[in-house]
Amino acid sequence: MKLLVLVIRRDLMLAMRRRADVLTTLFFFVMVVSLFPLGVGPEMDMLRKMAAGVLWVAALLSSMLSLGRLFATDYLDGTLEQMLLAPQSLSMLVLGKMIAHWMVSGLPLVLMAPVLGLQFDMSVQALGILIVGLLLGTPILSMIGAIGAALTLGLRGGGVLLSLLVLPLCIPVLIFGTGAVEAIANGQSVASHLSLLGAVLVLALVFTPWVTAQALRISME
Amino acid sequence: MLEVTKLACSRGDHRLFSGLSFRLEPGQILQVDGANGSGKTSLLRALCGFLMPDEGEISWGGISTAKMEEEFYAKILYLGHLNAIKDDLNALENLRIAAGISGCLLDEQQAVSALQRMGLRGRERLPTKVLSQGQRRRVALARLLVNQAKLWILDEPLTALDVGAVHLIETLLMEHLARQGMVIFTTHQPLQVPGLRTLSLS
Amino acid sequence: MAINWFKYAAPTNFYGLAGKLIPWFAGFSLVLFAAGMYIGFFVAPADAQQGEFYRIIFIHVPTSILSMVLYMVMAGYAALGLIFNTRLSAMMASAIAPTGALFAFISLWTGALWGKPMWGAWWVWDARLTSELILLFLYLGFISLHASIDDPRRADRASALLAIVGSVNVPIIYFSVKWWNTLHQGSTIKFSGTSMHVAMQQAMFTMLAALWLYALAVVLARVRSIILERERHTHWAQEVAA
Amino acid sequence: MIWASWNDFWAMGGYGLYVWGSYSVVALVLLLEVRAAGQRQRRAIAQVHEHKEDTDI
Repeated sequence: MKLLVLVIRRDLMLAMRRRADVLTTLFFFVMVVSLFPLGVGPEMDMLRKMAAGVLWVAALLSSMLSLGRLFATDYLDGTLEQMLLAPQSLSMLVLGKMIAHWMVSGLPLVLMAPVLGLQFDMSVQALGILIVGLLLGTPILSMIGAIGAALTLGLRGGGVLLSLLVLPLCIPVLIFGTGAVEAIANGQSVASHLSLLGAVLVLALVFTPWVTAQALRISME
Repeated sequence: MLEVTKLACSRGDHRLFSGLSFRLEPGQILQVDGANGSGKTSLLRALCGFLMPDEGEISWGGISTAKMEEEFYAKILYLGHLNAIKDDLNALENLRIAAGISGCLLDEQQAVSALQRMGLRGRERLPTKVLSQGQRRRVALARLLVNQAKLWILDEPLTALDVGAVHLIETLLMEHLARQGMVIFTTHQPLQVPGLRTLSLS
Repeated sequence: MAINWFKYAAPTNFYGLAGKLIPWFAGFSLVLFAAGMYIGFFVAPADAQQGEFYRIIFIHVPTSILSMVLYMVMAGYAALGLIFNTRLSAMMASAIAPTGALFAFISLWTGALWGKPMWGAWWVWDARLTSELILLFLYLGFISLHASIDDPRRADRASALLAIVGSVNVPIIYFSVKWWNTLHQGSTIKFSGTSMHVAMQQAMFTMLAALWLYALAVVLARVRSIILERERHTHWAQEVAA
Repeated sequence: MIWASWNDFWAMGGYGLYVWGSYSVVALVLLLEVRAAGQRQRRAIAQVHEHKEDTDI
């Protein structure tokens, strides 16, 4: 447990020293979301219908953006090697890095989403469900993304390849997240969508750290 | 006690060495030498479990290190070509985090005294990116002072070090051996330590 | 005379065995293709609603099934390769991927051509077609990851792990896409097997068998090339390639 | 023989474009894959010979 906290504190300390990286992810998210009304036109009822989808796709893309750095800098300066030699379980250490990545890239998106939701004239309940969905969903993106980041460690076209590997695996999260917002908009119950999202989150929490640890051992050979 | 029997490693489809056997007892120091590309680094990385050997067995106290995994990692300290320090953090933070990850929690005072012994007095709180190459190597080597690993695996520890630092490393090695520790290392600069055995790869 | 099957686990022995099997698989595949086409076009009657264009399903349905089955077989070999560290299984996994991807592409292509007369649009976000598209992405992910790593050993192991993660995700994706589809359009018409004329079923299963044997032949041929590429520096390779 | 004539067969009830469009692409793709597998085998054998020359020198 101590290792988990240590790694999270370490990564957050590093992120704070490079505050710019945190902001670029957030600015990318805001920019992508703001592009859609320009592309689709300002009619409010159209925008309201596609708001959840736009916000979710933008969240997906911006978390892909920052995944590349999850292991890359540690790989280049040799700290990742030392982590592989840690006497505690590597999965716990990787879970720490995932949580730190989520706090740096996932959480800001969740906090920024309501502001952008207003741009799309979303109702208050829809905004509420969107945030709950993002809170459950963005950690899954970080965790599945970590597997991709570990597999594509040190490869040439790493960023694009990472997205090609990870995005298909994130589709269920996108479907359940947007489905929840649509359900509340049509007055149906959102329990099923959010519970499915929660189930995928638990599944990811259990499996992805171990899989990422194996991927790291394979990539570091 | 580390024992290696009939080890064979290759990089890609090029065989580096094969049939390599040696034993390292507590209190012994072994230098691995050979031309560039003869597989010195690969041998050290194979010992750490980074590299899967094609054939052969690596055992610690009779048990295969592949099976021990985390237990074996607690026994070793590996220092590769890379310094394993983060440029954005200062020397103190780097040392404490590195020690924490390798399992021994370090308070500020212990870390500062270790860094000072490595000749970094007054530079403990500077971000390591402003330090010189030699000073950064000293920060990396400071980990030797703060851990309980029995086996040190050092890949060219003396790179970028000045004469003073080399003597300091030699005394550290001798202290470690006196505590029944073991060392296996590669180097391109001469290193005077009593009881030094060499293992040639080429 | 007990055949020691483990002998064929070694890539070099498997090379010879595969060489002997390929002609048989290819031959039977051609025979079944001809039979399937004959039944499908000259025996099976026109369909009540869909008239003649329903005959596309004799290719569309088998390739969809096989694209899914091949992905699972690929993930199985990948798992074997990772767990038992056997090089042959890893080679089989990377040999299956291109054929599986092609089947997924064929399934999408024929699905679109079948969808145009059926639903009036070249592409319909139908649950099956969408899941097939995602399966194609998973294949492309596997192939591009394997291609972008130079060291063959790491390439095999990394893509194997991806295949295993993918195979765990496929059911979740299929479920969520079906859920998403029923949410928006209600379920599309079910092409249940029972209502089909017996000749249609025969044509379908014959084509399935033909495609399955075809896949075996092509995959075995590709794995032989991979074995040769990986063993090119050995004496064995020089003798075989003389 | 359920078709009145061969051109009925090609017309495929007015949907010839779709049916033959898909079957021709399928045939093309499978043939291309077989050819690619053959080429890969020949290239692998050539690589072995190249490697043989290196080791002989």
